[in-house]
Amino acid sequence: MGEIKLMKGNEAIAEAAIRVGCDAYFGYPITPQSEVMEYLAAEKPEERTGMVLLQAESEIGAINMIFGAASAGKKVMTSSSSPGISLMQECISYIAGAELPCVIVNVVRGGPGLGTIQPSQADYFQSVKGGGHGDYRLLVLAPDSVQEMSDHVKLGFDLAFKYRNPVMIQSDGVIGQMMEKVEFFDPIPRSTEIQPWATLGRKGMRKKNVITSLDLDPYQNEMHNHFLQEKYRKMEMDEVRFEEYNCEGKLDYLIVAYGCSARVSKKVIEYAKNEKGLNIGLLRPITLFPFPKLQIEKLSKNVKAILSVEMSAGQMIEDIKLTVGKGVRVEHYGRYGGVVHNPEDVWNGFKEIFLNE
Amino acid sequence: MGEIKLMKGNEAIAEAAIRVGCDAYFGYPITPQSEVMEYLAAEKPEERTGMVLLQAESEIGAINMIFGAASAGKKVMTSSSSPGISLMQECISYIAGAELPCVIVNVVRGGPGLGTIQPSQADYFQSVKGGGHGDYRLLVLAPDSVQEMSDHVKLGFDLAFKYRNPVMIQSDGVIGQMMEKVEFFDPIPRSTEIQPWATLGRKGMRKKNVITSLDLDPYQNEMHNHFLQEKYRKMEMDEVRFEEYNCEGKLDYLIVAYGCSARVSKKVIEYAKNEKGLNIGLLRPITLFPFPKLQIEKLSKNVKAILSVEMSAGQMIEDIKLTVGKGVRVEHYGRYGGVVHNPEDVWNGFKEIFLNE
Amino acid sequence: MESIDVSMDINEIIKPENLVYKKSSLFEEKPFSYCPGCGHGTIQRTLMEVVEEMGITEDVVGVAPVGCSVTMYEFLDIDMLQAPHGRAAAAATGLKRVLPDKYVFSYQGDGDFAAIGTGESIHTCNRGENILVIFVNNGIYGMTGGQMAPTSLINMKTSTTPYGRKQEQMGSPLKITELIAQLPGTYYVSRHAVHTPAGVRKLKKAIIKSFELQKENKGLCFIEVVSNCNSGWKMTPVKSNQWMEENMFPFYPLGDIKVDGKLVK
Amino acid sequence: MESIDVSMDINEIIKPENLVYKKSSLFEEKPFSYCPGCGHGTIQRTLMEVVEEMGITEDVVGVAPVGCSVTMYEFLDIDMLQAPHGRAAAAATGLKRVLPDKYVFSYQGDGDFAAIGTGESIHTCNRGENILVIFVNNGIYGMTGGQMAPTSLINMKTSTTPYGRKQEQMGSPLKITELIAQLPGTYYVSRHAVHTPAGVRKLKKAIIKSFELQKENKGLCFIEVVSNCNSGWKMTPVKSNQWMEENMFPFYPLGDIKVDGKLVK
Amino acid sequence: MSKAKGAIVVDKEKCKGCEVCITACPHQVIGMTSTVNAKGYRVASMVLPEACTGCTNCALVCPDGVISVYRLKAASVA
Amino acid sequence: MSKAKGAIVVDKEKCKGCEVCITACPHQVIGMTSTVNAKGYRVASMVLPEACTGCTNCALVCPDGVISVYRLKAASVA
Amino acid sequence: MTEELIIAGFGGQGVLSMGKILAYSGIMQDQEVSWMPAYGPEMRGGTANVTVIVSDQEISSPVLNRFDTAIILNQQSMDKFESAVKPGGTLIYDNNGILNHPTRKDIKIYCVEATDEANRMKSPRSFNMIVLGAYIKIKGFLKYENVISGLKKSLPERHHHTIPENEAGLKRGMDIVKEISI
Amino acid sequence: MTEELIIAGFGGQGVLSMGKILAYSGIMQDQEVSWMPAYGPEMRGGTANVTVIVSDQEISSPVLNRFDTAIILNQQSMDKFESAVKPGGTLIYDNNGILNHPTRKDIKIYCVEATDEANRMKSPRSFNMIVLGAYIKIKGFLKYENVISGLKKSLPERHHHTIPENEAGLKRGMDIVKEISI
Ligand SMILES: Cc1ncc(C[n+]2csc(CCOP(=O)(O)OP(=O)(O)O)c2C)c(N)n1
Ligand SMILES: Cc1ncc(C[n+]2csc(CCOP(=O)(O)OP(=O)(O)O)c2C)c(N)n1
Ligand code: SF4
Ligand code: SF4
Ligand code: SF4
Ligand code: SF4
Ligand code: SF4
Ligand code: SF4
Ligand SMILES: [Mg+2]
Ligand SMILES: [Mg+2]
Repeated sequence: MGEIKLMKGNEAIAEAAIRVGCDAYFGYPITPQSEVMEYLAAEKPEERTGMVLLQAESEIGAINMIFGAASAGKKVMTSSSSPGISLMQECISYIAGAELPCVIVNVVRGGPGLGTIQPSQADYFQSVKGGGHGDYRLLVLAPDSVQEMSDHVKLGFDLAFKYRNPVMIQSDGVIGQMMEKVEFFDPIPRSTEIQPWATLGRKGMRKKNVITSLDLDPYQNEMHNHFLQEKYRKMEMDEVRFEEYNCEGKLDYLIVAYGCSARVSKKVIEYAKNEKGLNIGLLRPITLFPFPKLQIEKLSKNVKAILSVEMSAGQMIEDIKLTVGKGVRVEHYGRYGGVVHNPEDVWNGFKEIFLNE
Repeated sequence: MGEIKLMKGNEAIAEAAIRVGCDAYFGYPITPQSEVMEYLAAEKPEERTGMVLLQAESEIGAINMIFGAASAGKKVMTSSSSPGISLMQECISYIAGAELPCVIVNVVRGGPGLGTIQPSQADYFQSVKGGGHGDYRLLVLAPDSVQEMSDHVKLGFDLAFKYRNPVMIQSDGVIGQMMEKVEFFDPIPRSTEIQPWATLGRKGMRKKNVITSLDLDPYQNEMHNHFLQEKYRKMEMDEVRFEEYNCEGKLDYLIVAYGCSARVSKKVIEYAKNEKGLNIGLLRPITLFPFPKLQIEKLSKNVKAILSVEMSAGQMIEDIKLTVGKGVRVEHYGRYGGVVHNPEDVWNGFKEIFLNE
Repeated sequence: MESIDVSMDINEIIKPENLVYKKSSLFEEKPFSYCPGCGHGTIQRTLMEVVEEMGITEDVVGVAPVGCSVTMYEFLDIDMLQAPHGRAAAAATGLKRVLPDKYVFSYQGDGDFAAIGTGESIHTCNRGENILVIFVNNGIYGMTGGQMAPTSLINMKTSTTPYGRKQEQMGSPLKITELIAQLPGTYYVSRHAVHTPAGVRKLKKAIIKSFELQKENKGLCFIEVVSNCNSGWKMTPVKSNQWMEENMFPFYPLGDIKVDGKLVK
Repeated sequence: MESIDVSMDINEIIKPENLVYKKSSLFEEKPFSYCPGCGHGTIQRTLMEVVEEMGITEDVVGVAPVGCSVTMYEFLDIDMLQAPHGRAAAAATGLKRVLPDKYVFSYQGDGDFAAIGTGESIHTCNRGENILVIFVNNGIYGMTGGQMAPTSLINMKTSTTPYGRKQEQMGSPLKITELIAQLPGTYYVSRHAVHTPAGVRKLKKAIIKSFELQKENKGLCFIEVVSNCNSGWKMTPVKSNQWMEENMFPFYPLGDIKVDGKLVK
Repeated sequence: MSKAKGAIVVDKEKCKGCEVCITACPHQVIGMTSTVNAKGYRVASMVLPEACTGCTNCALVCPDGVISVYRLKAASVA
Repeated sequence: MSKAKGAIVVDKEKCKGCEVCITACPHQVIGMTSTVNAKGYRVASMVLPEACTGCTNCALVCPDGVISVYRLKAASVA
Repeated sequence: MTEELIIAGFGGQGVLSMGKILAYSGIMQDQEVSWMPAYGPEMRGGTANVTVIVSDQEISSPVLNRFDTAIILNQQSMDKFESAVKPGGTLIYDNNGILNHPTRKDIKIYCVEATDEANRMKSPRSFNMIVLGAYIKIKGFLKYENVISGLKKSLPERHHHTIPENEAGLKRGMDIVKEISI
Repeated sequence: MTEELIIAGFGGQGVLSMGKILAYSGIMQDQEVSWMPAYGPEMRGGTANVTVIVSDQEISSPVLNRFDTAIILNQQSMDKFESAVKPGGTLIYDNNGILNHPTRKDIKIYCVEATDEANRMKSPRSFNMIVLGAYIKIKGFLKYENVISGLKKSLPERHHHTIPENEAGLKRGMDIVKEISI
């Protein structure tokens, strides 16, 4: 068993980065995730593992440093929060186009604009549908605990390198700022493996490596896009991750929720079961892209209705509706703009929507 | 009747901006839309109407100049193409949050990343679902002709001020670069009207005006978000715009397509009707947000299937599916990554998908 | 207000006709959100004094940054906008270009102006926009909890350089003011501090001068205020002012840097 | 290749053992995409000559900009990446930080480095990243069809300033090189041109020097090449080189600006 | 000891107890109360009122602008 | 007229006819052909071959690197 | 056993670290814990609160609106959280600065004069340890030695010299708690 | 009447402006027109082409894959567009630089020796006007005076002095066309 610590979600990300053998972190401060860089700085990662740590002049600087370092086939990571992630969209589209692996953490806060620094889940569209230009996809992981904040860093790098694709860890201020127990995996030494596509200097007889997202010839660019789309289809086949909670037996309703909203929903489900004799299942997408369509479709068959609980005006609900069509009623509940719904909020919302109370 | 000219779509945008009494244009060059600024520069708008023209140091500079000038309640506009629009996402979210009117033109090119400079429609998700962070919406207009490039500048400003909301004119390299006849509306003098919310200096006894997207208190920010959502619902009620083509009588199939794809589809529809005796209707969304849901739903009732024709890997198709559910088959056809589908491509795609040929 | 403990003499002094100083009336009731002793308050107080005394309240529009002063529009009773992080100068450019007859200023921290906003900052200065930029250099990111700023001194401990800023890794503190003074677009560039009465008086003169020059369309006026961030520096306000004198001023010497479009000395 | 029309003498000269100059072998067969007479080709030729002669092909990684050289990776036979517009310096930073033993260079146009990329450019220089930046200043946006660049001269006609760049509206041409030379992070800063053989020889020396300094981790080396854009300027190549001498050089004088970390003169 | 020519009034509820005014006063007029205001800050008050010249130095450096200064016209002429 | 010590070979299909080499040659060795290559460019060629010293100037400034230069070792010693 | 607790007061009263000690104490006895602070603008100058959950089972929501126990350290927090205690639950407060004392009849209410006691002990900093001691005594589910281990874990090495002082505070809180039940 | 036309050749041959003149000519006789260039990397040095549609009806797709007429000015374009002419359609080409002449039997093919003729006229720039003249004559739907008005419209004022030269080219093209039908 690994080491157990009590830690903030943001700190767990940082510690996991060091342990997973991350080669470099580039970032720019922004609430509520500045602890990631601060933890790293305090840990002297250059001494612990040789990991590079650099505070960039901006989020655009940071993500482009990621672009450069990822080109060398290194494990690289950045983190930010909503406005900072918006600034990264051009380069994220480049990274996806150039097929570079990297992990990007978004500890979402309330928008739009400067909004507030309180938790939110309103960047779902941005992460999942593509906030940048063009047809690309991020692999999007949605941790719901400090434990998963750590686990997803490891998983994120595995997937990023497996698919040569940027991975977004989409968290929120609750998961980033809360402390929980976390069991860390044992440290993995920084990799010495050379990625065959990496720009490390054109050794000997090998052909030069070029990292680019450009194909001036549209037909070539279309080919490249076809290839990317196939990769995304493969992710949809192989990388769907989810958790089912209270989904055995006959269900009355289904809640679909991720991250912090899933945690809150569990409490509501316990309450409904114990106090109201109502059986509500929870499907928690762990991957937002690829979205757990098959599982939701299966569960949707036998429920009266589905509630999408998200701290947004309703974004993931579109993917649920796309999944189940119009046969099942699908509704959204969520506080948003920085307000975190508590179990009572959600239960009241549920009652009002489905029980007409 | 207004003045008739033969012009590129990009030039029509620029000429319309001068005629509509636009107060300022800020932009940064990028293919395939640099003609907008070039046309303006050649026209000496400072002499024609007193309009301000400034080449910014970057797209981020440009959109933030827009932010500043729009705060004064002025008619302001920028234009760019995909990578440049990605860079604007943070500020676009701010503009939406601060409820400023402005017109932003995206002459879309093939992505992701640097991609190609050829036409594309793969920024639908970005414009319609929100490429920036948080829950906000742009009003998105999709011109399909040089005439509409001009008309939508006028319409765009009307809507932007009506709703205090940024308007995106989502065009593509075909419509931007082609020349057609365009009948211009008569020039409107630059407005001297003072917007009551504008930051023009706190005159006399009026309370100060503040333009901000910040509400550190999450409950206030939630209220503000509720208000925004209501505004978006109102747009969905009142501002849906679309064109129906060949939709009278009994239809076999329905094509949904916007912009250049709608033009190409019309040719396919003529062909199918004249050569194959097949009746295909076209629903062309003129507003991408709000999306013409009612109309598509109505038409969907009596067709065998729907084809979403877009120069992307399939983005608008999600809104069609959300509209019609699973009762009707909905498929996507489109060349993408910078390749423009021609009528034969679309017809072949149609045949392959629906006629198994 | 509670009555204060004063002798008869003093009660005679405290009469409306003897009032020689009070905070400008261009403030809202709401107290500043700044930490005790933070220079932001003093600077904004001084700024509003000038606006009030020059009688330009109806003609001034300010641009707030992202930083501790992000909500300054809540305290100042003038029209303001709040720009994205680092882009206040660009927003001020847009504003001034459509309102050439108004007085426009941006108020920006060192993170805002000299890190994320460097591009917009340099080009706004280079174009010589007719605005006033007030640049508050406290060598740290106050608002987000004391991270390193481009202007943090060598060996300075911040939450992202807990063992001190190292030149090899993070480069040298950026003298952005000296840099933008090189640009033909800047007309008046001056560095100040507000922890002493003399400093405040000088700052006031500099602001007046800047607005006067703005009226004459002379180009960009730039006022740096070297300030404390006692929270970020983890010192008492008084101690932080001392530390500032001893450590910041040698590197960021006070005084005029460019006057009448010409570099000083 | 067609045989050329030469006398007996010449056929005796053209023998492998007499070869004194040919293009570096570090090029692909594919011809440059640049316009006839464009300096980009000469600069890249010279760069590859150095790489080949120094024998560092296996240890060099370049970063291409967005600009006319965006596809330079198609011509140069070395590992390269192609960075977003303006961010080549940031990408090179990321690359160099994880590959401290490799030679890293970025190659950037004036729009790329000095307009959209200003923030990244300044901070990369300020941190003193151990890289070489080759900055090609042709006073215009070549790739997108000849729009104004920050470095365009006053009164210069471009597609966005068809009546000439006006200082009041657009500010002065930005001497970004002089600016970054002020930063302690830059170690060697030098300005060149490649329209004469002497200029090419000097550039070559400067590149060699820069790579040598990079090996010693001295900080950032910066080479500006003032170059022509005959397409953008709408002149023949030969005419454009003349125009460059007459108009660009007075404003952007050639020579070393900073050597051994010290400003020249 | 000379008769006071000036006096200050501190808005106690808004004072944040930063003590910057103390440093600025050339005549050591100001000290901190031992009790705190509703916000929990000890606040500035005149501890040597007779020394106050009404020079406004303290008010000029007060970040929160909570000091008003009064000065006797006659005295200042004298 | 002195006997040629040098000579150049131009890759005609890649020459873009920019004439930059002409300006660079100190001995007016180079001129342009009147016919064009497949790309439509007139190309550089030696018009005064006997004047060529093999100094490489032309090659150094050729943007497209299409000039190779040869020089007689003996001659150069002479 | 599941304890759902909120600690609420001024920023600067050590609210967050009290929660941290409790969370560590729970870990010391192999329980699940979560610690969820309200953060942001409230933290600077304003109020601060932290939700702590200690449980034998996996913890679902770290965000709560009803609590088994509320530890309340200023009036604002009293106004906000008195009603959030579950019926039958516990409210512990320091009376210093409290104008409107709690009035609910369906919960157990304890007043700890921690500020005063700490001043009496000439150790104002021990104030929050006294409150904590009272809490531990009242609720009883955390073993004292686990709290001490939790305390040690929660402090960085360089602050370990304060442990004796903290322990004294804890003990005092446990001692005086008996009398303060109302 | 609808004419769907492609003009294809080298960049620099004036392909785009030929299209522009035709589009303006269409407008002069109150027809609908569209002009759609292939743009981008192809334009610099490489090939250039433009699709022009002139019609009495509203124009649907400005993007086409089949054409009533193709005007072809180099070999690359011949390779690409010969097959794109509709059966019964028209192909007009300048033989200069063409190695593989068109072979289709189901379309009308015209060769205009425009380059040579222009050189003969000592006005190499007139080359594309000669081609245009041939086109106008062959297709017949554009009135000569409308073409002249279109030409004027399409030229900026400062180039109006070239109009006589251009007219000469047009006329020559119309004159020599008879002979070149094959
Ligand atoms: C795009 C973006 N990045 C980062 C942040 C987070 N942020 C807020 S203020 C700030 C720095 C403030 O420092 P400074 O400009 O020096 O102002 P100060 O608070 O010191 O006065 C940062 C990084 C943000 N709001 N937006
Ligand atoms: C974000 C973004 N904005 C704008 C562009 C369009 N663009 C491509 S190259 C270029 C300017 C190139 O000028 P310069 O850097 O001077 O290089 P040159 O072509 O002159 O060598 C621009 C604006 C882009 N590709 N991406
Ligand atoms: S954090 Fe620093 S800069 Fe911000 S208000 Fe506090 S002292 Fe001032
Ligand atoms: S456009 Fe200018 S910079 Fe670009 S290749 Fe042509 S001449 Fe060179
Ligand atoms: S007015 Fe002058 S003398 Fe009086 S308290 Fe203030 S600083 Fe001291
Ligand atoms: S300077 Fe102002 S806020 Fe600070 S102690 Fe003095 S009166 Fe109070
Ligand atoms: S090698 Fe020297 S002499 Fe010979 S052609 Fe070239 S430049 Fe002229
Ligand atoms: S310089 Fe090179 S490309 Fe130009 S004409 Fe001479 S040989 Fe040809
Ligand atoms: Mg600061
Ligand atoms: Mg350039």
